[in-house]
Parts: sequence; structure tokens; C-alpha cells
Amino acid sequence: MNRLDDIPALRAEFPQLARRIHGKPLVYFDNANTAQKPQLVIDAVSDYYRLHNANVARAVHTLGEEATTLYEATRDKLARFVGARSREEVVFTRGTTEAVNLVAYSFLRPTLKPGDEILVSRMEHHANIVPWQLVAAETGAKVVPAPITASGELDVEGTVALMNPRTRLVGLVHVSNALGTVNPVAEIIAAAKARGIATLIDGSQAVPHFRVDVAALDCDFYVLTGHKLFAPTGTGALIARRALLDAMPPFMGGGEMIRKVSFEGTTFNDPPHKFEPGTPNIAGFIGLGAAIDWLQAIGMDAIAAREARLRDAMRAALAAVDGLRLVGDARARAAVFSFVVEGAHAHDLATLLDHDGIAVRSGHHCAHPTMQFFGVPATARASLAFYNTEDEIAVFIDALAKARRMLA
Amino acid sequence: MNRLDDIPALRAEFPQLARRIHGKPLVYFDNANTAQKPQLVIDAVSDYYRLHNANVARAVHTLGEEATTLYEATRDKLARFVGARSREEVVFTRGTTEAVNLVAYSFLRPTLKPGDEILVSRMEHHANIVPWQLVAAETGAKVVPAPITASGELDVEGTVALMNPRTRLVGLVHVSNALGTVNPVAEIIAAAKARGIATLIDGSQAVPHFRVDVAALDCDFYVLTGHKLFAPTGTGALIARRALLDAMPPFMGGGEMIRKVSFEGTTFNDPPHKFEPGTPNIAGFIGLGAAIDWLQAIGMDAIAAREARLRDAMRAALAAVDGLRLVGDARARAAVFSFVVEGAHAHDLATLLDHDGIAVRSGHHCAHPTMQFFGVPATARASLAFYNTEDEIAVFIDALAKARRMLA
Amino acid sequence: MSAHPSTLYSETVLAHNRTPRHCGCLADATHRGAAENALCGDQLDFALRVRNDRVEAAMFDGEACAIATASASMLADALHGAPIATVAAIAAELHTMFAGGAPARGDFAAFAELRHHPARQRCALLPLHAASQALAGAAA
Amino acid sequence: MSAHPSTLYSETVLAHNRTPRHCGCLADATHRGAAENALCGDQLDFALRVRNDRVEAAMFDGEACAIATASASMLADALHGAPIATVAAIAAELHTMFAGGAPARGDFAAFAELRHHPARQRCALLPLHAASQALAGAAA
Ligand SMILES: Cc1ncc(COP(=O)(O)O)c(C=O)c1O
Ligand SMILES: Cc1ncc(COP(=O)(O)O)c(C=O)c1O
Repeated sequence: MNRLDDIPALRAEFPQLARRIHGKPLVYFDNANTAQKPQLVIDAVSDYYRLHNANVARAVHTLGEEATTLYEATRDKLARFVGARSREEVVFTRGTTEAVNLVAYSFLRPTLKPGDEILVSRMEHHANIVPWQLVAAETGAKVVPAPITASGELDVEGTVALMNPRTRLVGLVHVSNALGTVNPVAEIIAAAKARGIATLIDGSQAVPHFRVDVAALDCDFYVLTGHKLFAPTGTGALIARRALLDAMPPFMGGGEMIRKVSFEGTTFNDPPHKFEPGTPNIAGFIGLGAAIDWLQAIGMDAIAAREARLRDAMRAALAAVDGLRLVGDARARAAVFSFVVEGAHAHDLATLLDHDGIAVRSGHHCAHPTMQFFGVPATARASLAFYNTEDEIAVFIDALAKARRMLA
Repeated sequence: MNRLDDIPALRAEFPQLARRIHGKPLVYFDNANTAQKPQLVIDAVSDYYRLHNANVARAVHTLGEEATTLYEATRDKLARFVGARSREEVVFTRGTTEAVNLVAYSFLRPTLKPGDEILVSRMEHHANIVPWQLVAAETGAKVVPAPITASGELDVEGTVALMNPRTRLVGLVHVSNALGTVNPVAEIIAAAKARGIATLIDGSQAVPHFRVDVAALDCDFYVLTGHKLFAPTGTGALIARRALLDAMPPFMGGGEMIRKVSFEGTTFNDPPHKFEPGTPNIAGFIGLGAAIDWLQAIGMDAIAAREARLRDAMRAALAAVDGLRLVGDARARAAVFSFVVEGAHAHDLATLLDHDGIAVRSGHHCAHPTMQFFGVPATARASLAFYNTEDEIAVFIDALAKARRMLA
Repeated sequence: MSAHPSTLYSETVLAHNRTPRHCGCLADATHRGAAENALCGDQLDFALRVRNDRVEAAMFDGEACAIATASASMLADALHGAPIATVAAIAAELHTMFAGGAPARGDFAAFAELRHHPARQRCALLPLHAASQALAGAAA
Repeated sequence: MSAHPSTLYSETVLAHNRTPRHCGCLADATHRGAAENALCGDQLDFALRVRNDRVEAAMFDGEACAIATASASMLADALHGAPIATVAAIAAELHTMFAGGAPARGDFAAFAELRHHPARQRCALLPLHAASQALAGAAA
């Protein structure tokens, strides 16, 4: 029996799902913002602090070895989880944001020239726009937006048409956090590869929801963040081709990323350590390892199947809500729904839903250009995880109607 | 009664101090590497995940507000703890290493010119050397070592003599992790200030041991790391003058550090948020706030007094060990002791001490240039915290003699 | 941390939101200002006609949430005929109230519940920012 | 995670460390190599006299910990008169043993306990790196 066959038992593993908000049971529909953590992940963090707390890769004493073994095991687990070619391709970062910045500073900036282009879609999170803008501003390169359609799909043809000899990198979100769109990343990677253009896929919203195989995708860089993957805050990774990591100069300097330091000259360690200076978020990464084990015990395919059912139920329920307009309604989509409701501002909806125990996000979802494209300042967004239920969808739809009546 | 008057009770707050290693009670003398965590800090982390887990500064729902309130409270606590002029002067980072890199990339690099000099002492941690080397290599500036003496003290006169019109920044460790030296930072800051040179003090090993008042020191930048401050891994801070933060361009790009993003141009948020893109280590910083509250309840002055007694006892005990040579023996020193023992390699000592339950570090302590100066490849290092005891010192000294006999 | 929020969307607030006062454009304004809420992208413009440090007329415009809209409506109302220092005074009263102190004047007291919603406080403050922006700027 | 470590500093290891064999310089070496342990700064040089893919003589030098010194002493011993492939073979045996497999040949079996000390494994491997470095390089 799969754990997904007993949802109440599975939910009981998440202490926060038992919380009451304003006297109502919590309905947590803000999973695209951050996911809840199973007790086992919380325990992995506490156990490290209670039993094995020590710095990694430095000390030869027992605690130091235990901490290092636990911490480095996560690298193996994550490598297997996303289908990296080797553990050396996994660079630990604070999250997606730092991972993209690492690529911008270390891969692109050293060779970026005036007129060079970085092509990213109009549905990117700021994390996949602003780092490129920073290095582009410095070097005279420019960030070019790839077109999307009114239903929130990538305009593949239009995007490929923008690839040209000046294009240095294509950045694309695997699953859009603002629209829920699942992008045809393999197609874009192949098109870029055929033109010798590097590719970065932002997998923040993909890895928590379905199986990802980085080697099969064949992108140059894949980035992800732990806190959306039921793991601790302050964890994430850049998965990159080993040859690129070897060639890239270091980004930040400090301990552990060096082989030998002297005032005459310093030599650097091999990847991934070359990109991981200083004491890392040891506890967090140990928790990430526990989260991956836990997810794999359930099975990402089973999770994806359940989420597809929840998505379809939610899509149907939202379609029946009067005055509600979906912002983004791609054919291939995740259980992430952005919407606006006539006469009801997203913030007011979110606050009123919260009064009924329901957590949704309202705002621009760190995707200003996407909001601009759709001509809305903000949307409300309900994003589901496999621990959500059809009953919760019903509670949400009722509360939405009530909020709307109140504001009308 | 101060909690330090009942050391057994205080030690009972640290679950890991009850651990046994190879059947022996743990004697944790590796505090300069990372400190143990009181249960209350561990609980603050778990409670966040169990009860308040949500992303910060984004959502208007109850959980989002709770998480944001808890997280931002740490900024106030840390500002008060180190005597920052305002909470806006506190930029959260992964640790000291990232804080120094932020200053190197964002403060120095944009204006660094060929021939410019960055003056750092020969007793710096790699974290206060390599980031400067990286930006210096890019710009044609150079990193100049400030002299130290045979007893491991800063040569103040020699250091001041190296300050010149090309010197752009002076970086100095407040307390050396490799030698235990407490540096006369106020004197150096004053000398640099008189010459219009910016100053960065690495307080990693200072803030856990005595009261620090950044405003009184009057340095431009002060950096610290949480995991040595009895707080979670993956936390730290840059404390910087507001006017400098205002003028500095952002370092990394992403969500939250922006005001408005568009493909035509992006405007940035105010400090400290301008320097904090993406989802931070929320749980870690909530734990840091708990650690600070806890430390302040005990009182940093009481802690410093107790550690001075431990330091003196340790110094006397080590002086009596046959064949042992202290590496660094400054008059002003912390309870951090680096040493070499004739005929016994540091690694072997560390392993053999570990067999008796004692955790010390062996190696270069991320301070190659310091090791080179003293002509040793590695030292063993015993570093104490206020929860250590004179009994533990006795156990350590016995085990040291035993290890030496074994290797002789 | 949050108390029961029923009073946040009180009848006072909802009524101001449903039929905001002084919403539209003020053709003969002497001062104009705008403010934006980075969290949601809401934007509010405030236009004032000022003579001898007194507000003769005030109007606001823009798309915003119910809290910001109601606050703008209350503010425009309160400013008519009032000394320009009223903007700063009301802002200070709101801050005091959010920190747990005395209620702000008139209808603004309806925002008391916001003390439990720090993230939404800036919504109520948005029109205050726009108005003080207007007063701080050069005459329109 | 660590078993009782009494056997790590066994008499075999300690004896090799106290009076290492073939420590010093080999004047007529045909191959020289060095390896360094980044963790502690230890450095070890290995010098070999090779003829027809056979090691005629092997000597090592450098300052290193007891584990590395003992391993170097064992290696130099094992290499005398052995085919050069022996270096790779012993390295493979050590890796197997550290992973929980069969003990490595001869005195090297004394390092079995290192399976519980991952951080110290590179100490035992250091001379192997230096020797294979020597063989990989151009003749000295
Ligand atoms: C003096 C000093 N500076 C900097 C650091 C680096 O701190 P972190 O590794 O937490 O970034 C350390 C600790 O390793 C240290 O002792
Ligand atoms: C698609 C996408 N990319 C990037 C990010 C940024 O991730 P983080 O804030 O963890 O760095 C997020 C989440 O906020 C996201 O949804």
C-alpha cells in the first residue's frame, strides 16, 4: 500500500496541518510559496543538533565525521533524486536564488560582452531575471524576454526565433509559480543546444511535484530550492555539467573552497567544493536528505498522479465560480492557480480566506513582468500539494464565495 | 543567581553535551569550529516548522505574518546585541564568509582600481583573505599582509605603517580562530579612519565570548556567523553603516530585494532587503534570535568572566605539558589554544583524544598564511566555551599525555 | 498571534470601499503624489488643492485593496478644509494605534484590528504616503 | 557511528610510524611524485627507481601523521621488486576495505579500522597518491 492511499495518516505526519487558524482547521494552499515539513524532516534537523552537531569537512573527531557523513549523504541523495550524472555536479546553495546568481556571476559574467543576450521567458520568477540584469548591466549585455501567450503558455516558436548568435544563455522556468504552466523544457533545451546556447532550467516548482531527470533533459544548469521540497529553509542546489563547473572561476571565496591559500596566490578546490565556501547550512541539508528519502518512499510518480487529480478537481471548481478569471490557463499545468475576482482585490480575498483558515498567497508572486503582461497588479494564488484534499477544495470554494459577497 | 553559578544545570540545557564518544563522556573543546546549541534554540527551530512554517515578507495570511514577525524580530535582537545603530544596518547572510564576500563584491569591487590595496593581517581566516583576492585579481588591486609577531600578536605599528593612500580597506579578525589572539581592533579602526580607509572586523570568534559594541568600535563593517554563537547553521550577518549600504549596488539579485522588476529596468529595495534576495534561512534566523535572548539572559560579561578563568587554567595546564609548544601566545587572548607536540602529529593527537571522548580540531584552521608564518603544517586546537569546566581541562591534559606516550 | 479578525472588514471599512468618497481626478490640484505597495503592486495617486497651508480639496485615484481604498476615502474626507499637518498627524495616530496605543481619529479607528495584521498595515498607510508625497513634492 | 577505535593505532601502525622503512632520499630515482592532504597541509614525496615496469627501489620523504607515515613505510616495503601496477592494486584494495570489503594485503590490513574514520582515510591514501603521481609523471 502506498502512503498516499491513507491521506489522513499522511497528513498526521505534518504537525502544522493540524493547526487551527482563527478557530478553523488550516487549509494550506500556499505550497508554491513554501511547503510544510513532515515530522521526520524536523526530527532530522533536531537530531543533528542534539546528537551530531559539529562542523563539516574540517575535524577528524567523531562528531565531525558524523556530521560530514550525514551532510554529504544528502549530496548523493539529491544527485539520485534529480538524475544528476554524479554527486560532483551538485553544488549546495541557499536556494534557487543563490544558484542562479552563481551561474550569472561565475559562468556568464566573465565572458559576457556588450550586445550579448540572455533570453528568459516573460513568466520567470524575479530570481531568473534580476541576476541576469545585474551582470548584463555591468557588461553591456541585455536580457531579452521570450514571449508567452494569453493562456500563459510559452510561445515556443517565438522563443526559438529569438535565439541567435548573440544569445548566451536561455533561462526557463520548468513550472511557473505565477501561472502554474508546465513548460516544454526539453524542446527549448534541444533548440538551444542545437545553436550552442547554454541553458538554465528553474526547477523550484517542478521537483516537489513530479520526477525530474536532469541528465535526460540535458540542460547545462538546473536549479532548485529545498523549502518548497518539504525540506528546511536555507537549502537548495545548482545541478550543473561537471565540465562547466570545472571551467568556471569561483564565485565566493573563503574556507573549504580552496586547496592552498597564500598571499602570493591561492589555488582552488575541485567542484562542488570550489563553489561552497564557509560553513554551510549543515542542519538544513541533513533535513533535505531526510525529505528526499521520504519523498522517494512515497514515489514521485504516485505524487504526480494524485496531484493531477487534485488539479483537475480544482480547475473544475474554479471554473464554476462567478466573476473569477484564471490568470494563466495552460493545457499543461500544475495544481497552482492564479486568479482575480471581479470587485474583490487579491489582498482582501487572501485576508478574508485566512479568516476561514485558508492560506493562499496574494500579490505579484515575484513575477512583475508576468503580472504586467496580464495587466493585473496582483492575483490570488492557490497552490496545492499532495497532502491537500478534495474536501479542502470544497471549503476553499465556499469561503471564496463568502468573501466575494462580503466585498461586493 | 546567574545561570553560570550552576554549571551542571546549564550544561543540561545542551543535549549534545550528554553524549558519550567511544564510551567516554564528550569533552567538547572544538567551540571555535562550531558551538553546541541549547535545547531552547533547537526548539525554536522545530516550533517554527511545527507551528508557524510559512515564507516571509510575502503572504498576508496568518502563518505568513507569524513567520515574518518571528524572523524580523531576530534583526532587532541582533542589532541590540552587537550595538548596531539601527535594525536597517543588519544584513542577514549565511555566515561570516558570505558577509565578507558581500562587502568585497558590492562595496569594494565597483571602485577598485589597479594598484589599490586591501590590508589584512597574517592571522586572518581564509574568509577574510580569499574574497579580497578574488576581487583584487579581477581589478588589478592587491591584498597586502599586515605583520604579526612571533607570539601571535598584531604588529600594530607595522600595520599602521602599511596604511597608505592606495589602501582601500583594512580587514582584521577581532579574535583569531587559529591563535586565540584578541586584537586591538579599536586602535586599528581609529588609525584607518584617520586616513579615510574603510574597515571590516571579523567578529566570528568575538561575539560568542564577550560584549561587542559595533557603534562604539566605529568600524564600517562588522561580520559574524551564527553557528559559533550557539545558533543554527546557515545564519550570520553583516553589520554595516547605513550610508554605505545605501550607496552600495546590490550583490545578488532575486525576489524581495527589488521594488519593481521589468525588462526595461529594475529598481531595488532599501537596505537591508536590497542585499537579501530570495527565501532566507527562516528557521535558522528564528533560532538565532532565541540564542541571543538566551545569551543575554546569562549576560555576556558574566560569560566573559567565566571564560577568562577557564582560559587561565588552560594556559597554566598546557604550560606544564612536556614537549608542547603553543602556536600563538598573545597577552590578550581568548580560551582558544593552538599547539604542536613534539613527535606527535596534530591529526594523530586529535584522533587519539577523540578515543577518550575529547573533541579538538587539528589542521590549518582555514588559516594557511598563519600556519606558514609559524612554519607548521598543522596544529591541534582546543577551544573552550563557558559550558566547559576545569574538570574537563584535567581530563584533556591526561589524555594528551597518554596520546603522546602512545605515539612516542 | 492574530485575534479573531471579524472587525477588520467592519461595516465602516466596507462602506468606504464600496462607495469611496472623493475618488476621481482633481483638475485644479496644486500638489500630486503617488505611492506604491511593493507587496502587491497597488498604486494610489493623491491630488490636493492647497492654499495657505490648508487643504481646500483632496481626491485620490488608483486600483487598490479594500483597506487602502477605505483609508484613502477616509483621508480625503478628513483633509477637506484641514491644515496640511493633518496628514502627518493621522499617520502618527495610525502608527500609535498599530503599536497598541490609542485609536486613531474618526473612521480611522476602524483599522484598529490591523495591529494583528502587520503585513496589511501598509495598505492602510498607502494613501498617507501618497498624500505626504504630494505635500513634499513641488507644487503640481 | 564509530566503533571502538583501539585498533586504529595498532602495534603494526605504531611500529611503522616509529621506525619507518625506506624513509629518506633516493638519489638515482627515475620517478618522483608528491601528494598533499588539504585538510592538514601534510605533504609526502615518493621517489621510485623503475626498470622494465618493475620498481627496483622506493623511498619516501616528508612530514606527515602516523597513519600516512605508516602507510608510506608499508608501501615502500611492498613496492621493492614489485610490478608498478602494485600501486594501483593496493589503492584499490584500500578502497575496498574502507567500503567494508576484504582486508588489504599484508600490513595494510592494519588500516581496516579506518572504515570508521572517513576523514582519516586520505591519510592512508596519501602515499598511494604520491606514488601514482610519480608513475604518472615524466621520468625524473
Ligand atoms: C575568524 C573566523 N572568520 C571566519 C570564519 C568563517 O565563518 P563561516 O564558516 O561561518 O562563514 C570563521 C569560522 O570558520 C572564523 O573562525
Ligand atoms: C519558480 C521559482 N523560481 C525561483 C524561486 C526562488 O526560490 P528561493 O526564494 O527559494 O530562492 C521561486 C520561489 O519563490 C519560484 O517559485
